[in-house]
Amino acid sequence: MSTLVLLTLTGLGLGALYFLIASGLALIFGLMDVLNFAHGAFLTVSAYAAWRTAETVGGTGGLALAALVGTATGALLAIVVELVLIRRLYGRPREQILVTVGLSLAVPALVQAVWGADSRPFPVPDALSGTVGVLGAQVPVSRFVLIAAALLVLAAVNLFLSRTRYGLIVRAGVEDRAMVTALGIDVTRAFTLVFAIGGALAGLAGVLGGLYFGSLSPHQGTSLLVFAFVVVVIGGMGSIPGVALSALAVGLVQQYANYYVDGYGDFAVVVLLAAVVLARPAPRLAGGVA
Amino acid sequence: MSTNPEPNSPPSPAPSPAPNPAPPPILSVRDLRVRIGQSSILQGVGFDVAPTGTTALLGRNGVGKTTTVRAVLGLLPEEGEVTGGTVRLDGEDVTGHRTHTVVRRGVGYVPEDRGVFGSLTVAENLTLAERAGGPHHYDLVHDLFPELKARRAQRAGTLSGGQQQMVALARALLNDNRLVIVDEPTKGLAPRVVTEVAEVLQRAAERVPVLLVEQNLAVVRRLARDAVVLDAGRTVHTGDAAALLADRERTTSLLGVGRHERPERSGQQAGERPGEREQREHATKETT
Amino acid sequence: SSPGATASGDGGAKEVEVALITSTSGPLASYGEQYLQGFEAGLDHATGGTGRIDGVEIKVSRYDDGGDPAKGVSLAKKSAGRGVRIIAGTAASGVATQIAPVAAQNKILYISGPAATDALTGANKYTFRSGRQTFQDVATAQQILMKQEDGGDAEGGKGGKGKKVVVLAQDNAFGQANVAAVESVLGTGGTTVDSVLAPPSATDLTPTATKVKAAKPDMVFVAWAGDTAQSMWTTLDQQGVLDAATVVTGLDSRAGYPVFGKARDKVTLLAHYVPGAIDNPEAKAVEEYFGKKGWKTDLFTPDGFNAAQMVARAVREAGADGDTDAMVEALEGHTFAGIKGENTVRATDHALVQPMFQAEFDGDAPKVVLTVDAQGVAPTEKKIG
Amino acid sequence: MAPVLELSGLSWSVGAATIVDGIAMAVEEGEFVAVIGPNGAGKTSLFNLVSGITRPTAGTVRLDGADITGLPPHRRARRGLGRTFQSSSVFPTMTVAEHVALAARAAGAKRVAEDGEGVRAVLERVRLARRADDLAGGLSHGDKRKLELAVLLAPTLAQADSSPGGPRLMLLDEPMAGVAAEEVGELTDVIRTLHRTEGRTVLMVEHHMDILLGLADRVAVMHHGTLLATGTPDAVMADPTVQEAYVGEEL
Amino acid sequence: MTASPASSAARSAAPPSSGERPATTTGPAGPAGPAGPAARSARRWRGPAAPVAVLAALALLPYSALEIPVLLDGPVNSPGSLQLLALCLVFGGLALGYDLMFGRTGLLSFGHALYVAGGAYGTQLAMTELGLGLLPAIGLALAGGTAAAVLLGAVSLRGLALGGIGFAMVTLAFAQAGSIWVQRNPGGLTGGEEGLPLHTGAVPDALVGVQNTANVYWLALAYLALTAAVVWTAVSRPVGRVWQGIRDNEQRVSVLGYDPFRHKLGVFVLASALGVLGGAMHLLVTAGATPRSSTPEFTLTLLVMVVLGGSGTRWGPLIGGVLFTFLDQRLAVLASSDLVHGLPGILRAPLSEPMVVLGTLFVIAVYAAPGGIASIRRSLTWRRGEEAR
Ligand SMILES: Nc1ncnc2c1ncn2[C@@H]1O[C@H](COP(=O)(O)OP(=O)(O)OP(=O)(O)O)[C@@H](O)[C@H]1O
Ligand SMILES: Nc1ncnc2c1ncn2[C@@H]1O[C@H](COP(=O)(O)OP(=O)(O)OP(=O)(O)O)[C@@H](O)[C@H]1O
Ligand SMILES: [Mg+2]
Ligand SMILES: [Mg+2]
Repeated sequence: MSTLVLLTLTGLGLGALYFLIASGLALIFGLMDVLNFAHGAFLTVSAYAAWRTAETVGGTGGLALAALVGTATGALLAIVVELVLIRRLYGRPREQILVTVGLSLAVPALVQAVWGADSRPFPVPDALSGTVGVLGAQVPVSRFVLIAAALLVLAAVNLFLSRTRYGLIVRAGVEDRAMVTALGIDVTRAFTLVFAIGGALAGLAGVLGGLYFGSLSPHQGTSLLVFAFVVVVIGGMGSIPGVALSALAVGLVQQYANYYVDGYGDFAVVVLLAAVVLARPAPRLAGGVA
Repeated sequence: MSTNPEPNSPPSPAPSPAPNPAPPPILSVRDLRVRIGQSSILQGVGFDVAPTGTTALLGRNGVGKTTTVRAVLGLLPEEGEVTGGTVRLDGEDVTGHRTHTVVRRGVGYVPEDRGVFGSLTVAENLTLAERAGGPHHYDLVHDLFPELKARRAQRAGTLSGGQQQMVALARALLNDNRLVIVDEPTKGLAPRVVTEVAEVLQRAAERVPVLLVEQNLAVVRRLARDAVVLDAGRTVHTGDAAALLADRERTTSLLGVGRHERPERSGQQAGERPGEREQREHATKETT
Repeated sequence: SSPGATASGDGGAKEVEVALITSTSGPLASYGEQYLQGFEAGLDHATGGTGRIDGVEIKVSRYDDGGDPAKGVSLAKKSAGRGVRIIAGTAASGVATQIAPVAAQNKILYISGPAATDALTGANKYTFRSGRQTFQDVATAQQILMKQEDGGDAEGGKGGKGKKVVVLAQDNAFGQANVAAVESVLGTGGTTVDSVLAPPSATDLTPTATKVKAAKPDMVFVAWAGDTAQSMWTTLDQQGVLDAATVVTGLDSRAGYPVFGKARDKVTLLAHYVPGAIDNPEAKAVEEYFGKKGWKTDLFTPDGFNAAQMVARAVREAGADGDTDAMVEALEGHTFAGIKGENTVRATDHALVQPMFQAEFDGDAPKVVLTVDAQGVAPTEKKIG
Repeated sequence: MAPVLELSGLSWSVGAATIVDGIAMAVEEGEFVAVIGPNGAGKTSLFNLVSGITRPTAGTVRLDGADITGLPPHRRARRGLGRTFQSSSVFPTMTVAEHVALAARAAGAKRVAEDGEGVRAVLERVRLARRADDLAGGLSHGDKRKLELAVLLAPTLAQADSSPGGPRLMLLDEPMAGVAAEEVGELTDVIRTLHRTEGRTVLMVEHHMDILLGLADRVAVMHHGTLLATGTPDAVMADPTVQEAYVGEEL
Repeated sequence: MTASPASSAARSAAPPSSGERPATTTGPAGPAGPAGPAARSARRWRGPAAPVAVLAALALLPYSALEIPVLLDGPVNSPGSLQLLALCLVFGGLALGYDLMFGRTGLLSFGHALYVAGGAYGTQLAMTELGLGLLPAIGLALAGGTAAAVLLGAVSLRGLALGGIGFAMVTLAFAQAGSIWVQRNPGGLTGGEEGLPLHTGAVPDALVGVQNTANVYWLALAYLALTAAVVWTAVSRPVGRVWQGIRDNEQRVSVLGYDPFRHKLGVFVLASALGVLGGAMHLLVTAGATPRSSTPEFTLTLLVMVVLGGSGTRWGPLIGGVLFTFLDQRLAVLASSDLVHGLPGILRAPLSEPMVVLGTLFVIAVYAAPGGIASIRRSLTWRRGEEAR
């Protein structure tokens, strides 16, 4: 019983981590049609920035500041990348993806060149490094922090999409950018904003990832990205609530399979992905030829 | 080209036909030149859009009508650029300005390909078109196109061709504008709707000047006061629309309409195919 | 148009080139760096600062394999093609196992570096090693276990027999090799050996820790590499595994010290090397050289140092023009002093028999609590080839 | 002999909305049927069902008596069904000539495909020869419409080949929309030839009644997804419901 | 994801005359259509002359003792240089095969590595486990790989219903599963993260040992030539046009009477088979099978090569593959050279990781390379609303 509770709660924590990473990815993909391979790189750099901050300040206050710095770093990085690279490539989704692929190769390598290949311990304050007993299971506190953060992010992103016109502008802009400007809308600003939010989410995920693992390394972000992709695809390509559900499913499936099916969590996730993709009805070509 | 009255020079700022001093034009295009990739598409387009009524922009396929309109709005494709000339909107030079700033000065635009956002709903398409500050004439739009009200929640991509055209028109009419530009608005619409759209535009033109690109000469006849004709990237004619359409010589040479009817031409055409006669009749019917 | 051999320079000024192939980029970059520093200091020591052995200049070229076997092989072949007859290095087992056959095909002396895989021992006639191998790690763990029993096991009654050892490792070649090694070393004499293999890419290790705990082991042998180490230790600690059993693991390099986090004091460490482990002339020389350079000795400093001693020996005995077989002969059975004590190249299979250590943390740095005799942890003998 | 095309109970709905509603219709060999109706009546949707782009939710489509309801578009094309699209649907990175060659080859008309002259002839016919080597992506709107027609025509020139010579049943979805008045006449001639001279069966949607009146043997009127009326052009045009719902007060 | 960047279509300036505009464009000249002057110049590189000349020059390299100071460490015919060049050629071929899907048909697969690794491990295991000789082993791997491609391709293409990303993700999932399998060293077969050294026992002596590097080089060249011949022939055949059509507008293709699914599956299988063969070559050239060849990153690298050189073009992918591999190898050497070690930290750090340089170079290439078809795409952005549907 306590094993099941433990697996479920930590599985939820894992799902929360996946959601935090996938939310920014899904936001950008859902709205901008850019599969952002650099998301992992944003995450890594932000995590390092947060680490530097937390190291210098220390304690729970340091961690809070680190979270801010990390999120800001992610946003800033995203803005720079959008302004300098992505912006010039609108209407060429493939090139946009390729640019982010290039970044995903170069940035972690650069981080490694600067801070070394070895993983670094992330200063986790004592308050967050213990466990809480739930029905006999010792559940790490950090898992609860992640679950809470994931719920907050879910609410915030939903609010952003439903309360502002930006979501609409960006979706329309992806379809026909010129036409949006022809309606008198400054579409570039909306794109930069959305990209920045995606970056900020990556940054936040980086910090919380540091908390989760208790360490950080140059390739952490990139290796988590594969799972984030899977989560986004299972979640229905860009729908935030869908992504939340799929993150949950992936986290639990992986955790259970790792315990009950002899460490086959990864395979279980791959199977889940294949099953979902193949079972999903093909979207009708209806009206496509109007 | 021989019929071209003023081959290359842009029309003089104050067109001569009207003896009384004309009010300043809302849109004034001078010697506009555009290159797309390596090809020169426009090589000196010039015309004025009067501050009231409808001005028609006419010409055969591929002469540069759409390109002209896009250049005015700063909407050329990425490898295209304006290489010369000026565009003035209400007296202010807007050449090379970014599209959204031009549009915010009060321009409504209905593009040739309708430009509806297929992944958004009808309502979302309209919401996007709402321009900050001004009133939004949903009543007018829903009155004109009740269909759109009924289909608010449908994805615009699944609308029929004609319904999409309605969305595009509705977006342009939603705001208070100083100029409305419509590129082939009646294309693909049922005859009844064509009439309705013509009426809509006529009503719109009472309040706001319209620049109309159109192939359907019946519509042009009904709406347009002035006409501008392009050929091969140049303005080849400007003047009164009714006069142009009445002048068969001119419509034939400038627009290629009614050519079939002229007996001397017909005699030159070898191997007339069956049915050609009826065809000419059709053409006549449309142009007269 | 055949590849020309340009091993030695012209006439009088003789030189022998050594190609150091190791990772200075990629995930194992820091191991590579330690190795190279060790080699430099070692060569300085062996040549008395001249860079020459009996007048023969040792020319060192460094290459980065990035942890990629394809690159490693390509570099090895390139060196072979240029007539280089000594290749040394690489921290990645995957690279080393693929360079070894290339060395054999081309009759080149290959002194493998930090790569720990047992497969290199006895791989072929031309392949040697300058570091420790997995077997020696495991054997050290056994020594530690035995020591603890001698010291009076509190649980009593159980004795050596009936004990249960669980190997916790990742489900990859490195992990599987450790399981095999533990089984062959400890699995005899009534001890049961079980293993819990975690998926290498697992993000959350709670299921793994739960399984270890459920197995109720007396001793847990942890063989872990990679970025999830910190997470793994935290999880083991949180799930109470560290309190329920003796947990033994290998000490990593300096950068890895903080990895244990709060678990640090609950873990028994076996060590290939601990900085400052022993005090002999070689260690002093290295400290001095490193001090000048502003470097710090680390886990794989001995491997580089040893490689330099072995190169020096080979060149000294075989001379600048001597053939590879002569160098092989010079090394087989050779005993020399390194910074962790006395090393012996076992003639039969080229294993490097060397002392090992048990360590524990004293504040932030580990210190040696026990030196394990080289013979006590010598690998079982293999046949070459 | 079975009719070339026979639709029975053909329906298509999306969610709760029924877009095509129980269409039953037979088109005889060599017939020219015009399909008219208000915007959104379901004309394009009907073409999509016939050409296999969408699957009906009920009913059957028969081609030459054979049930083809479940066949994918390409299988239908090989049975002699060709169509144009209302929104020009071209390959932006291929030249105009390559379009024609590809289409000809699809129908097994190798000769047209490999023979520059054949390709040119097709393009001449729709007055697009001057753009033969241009990329289709850069064509003006009207020119794309002509290219649509050229693609459909491509295989028809290959009668000398052993192949059947292109589609026997052609679905034309507003082929004249956006074509300059000057060329409407010529394109109409092209379509007329296909029908009268070459004996092909044609179904055509067009909003310009005057074009249709000279061409069609029969007019089918669609409204809200159903078939409102069929009959000779004159009869249909005289029908007050049609006048009211579709034509309105003409300009 | 729809069309892709590709060759340049030069538009010549020609003032349009009234009514009849002269043809002003030359696309990637096709089989049909009369050739204008620009088309003729574009064809200069399409005849058999250029490939034959390049092939001959490459074949003669092992006879050249030329020293190229910065680029190569030793003379061209030294084993080190030949080894490097052979690896470059193998990647040139792999990239060319990959581009068949990516550049020619518009299929973005993240799972090509599965087939490359399949070729390498399959060949190796057929030799060690089944005791086959090299050729039968390659044949078996090829047969097995092709069969797998048919099966997995059919399933992956089903994912295409979700758009290009769906296909990318399903292929990624399969490759990921393969990669996990390889890294786990099941039954001690794959050697896990350490890989397997080439089983030289079953390989002809002429391909073993440094002194025989030239032979390995020629083998790699033969592979490249074969791949180029297959790819170039295929795309110049009618089927190549159909692939291009699928890339541009799949529905249109189906209405013309071509079965899009079969064509996509065909190109997938063909590319995969070339990948399997390339994997076998990789095994021989690098004298081992490495788990790296099974990872998604490996596929990404192929993608980078293809785009670097110019996807959808004749020579682009080949050049990209060769160039990338060359830089990758040489930069590693440069990074550990004294030259770099002497640099100030701010320069040394990025230069010490080849991926920093390569990744940056790639970004610049994507950004600055004036891909012809890409620029046409750009002009089409305006009409995307229509075409995307
Ligand atoms: N993106 C582009 N790339 C290349 N050429 C283009 C592009 N856009 C337009 N052109 C060319 O510019 C010329 C003018 O096109 P434009 O669309 O302005 O014509 P139009 O007068 O609107 O014709 P239509 O009546 O057919 O709509 C055409 O010859 C067209 O081929
Ligand atoms: N996927 C869909 N979901 C909901 N409604 C749809 C969908 N696809 C098409 N429709 C509706 O079906 C109706 C028929 O559309 P269709 O394109 O067939 O009309 P049409 O007769 O061709 O009109 P037009 O003359 O304007 O082209 C339209 O009202 C359209 O909005
Ligand atoms: Mg136009
Ligand atoms: Mg329609």
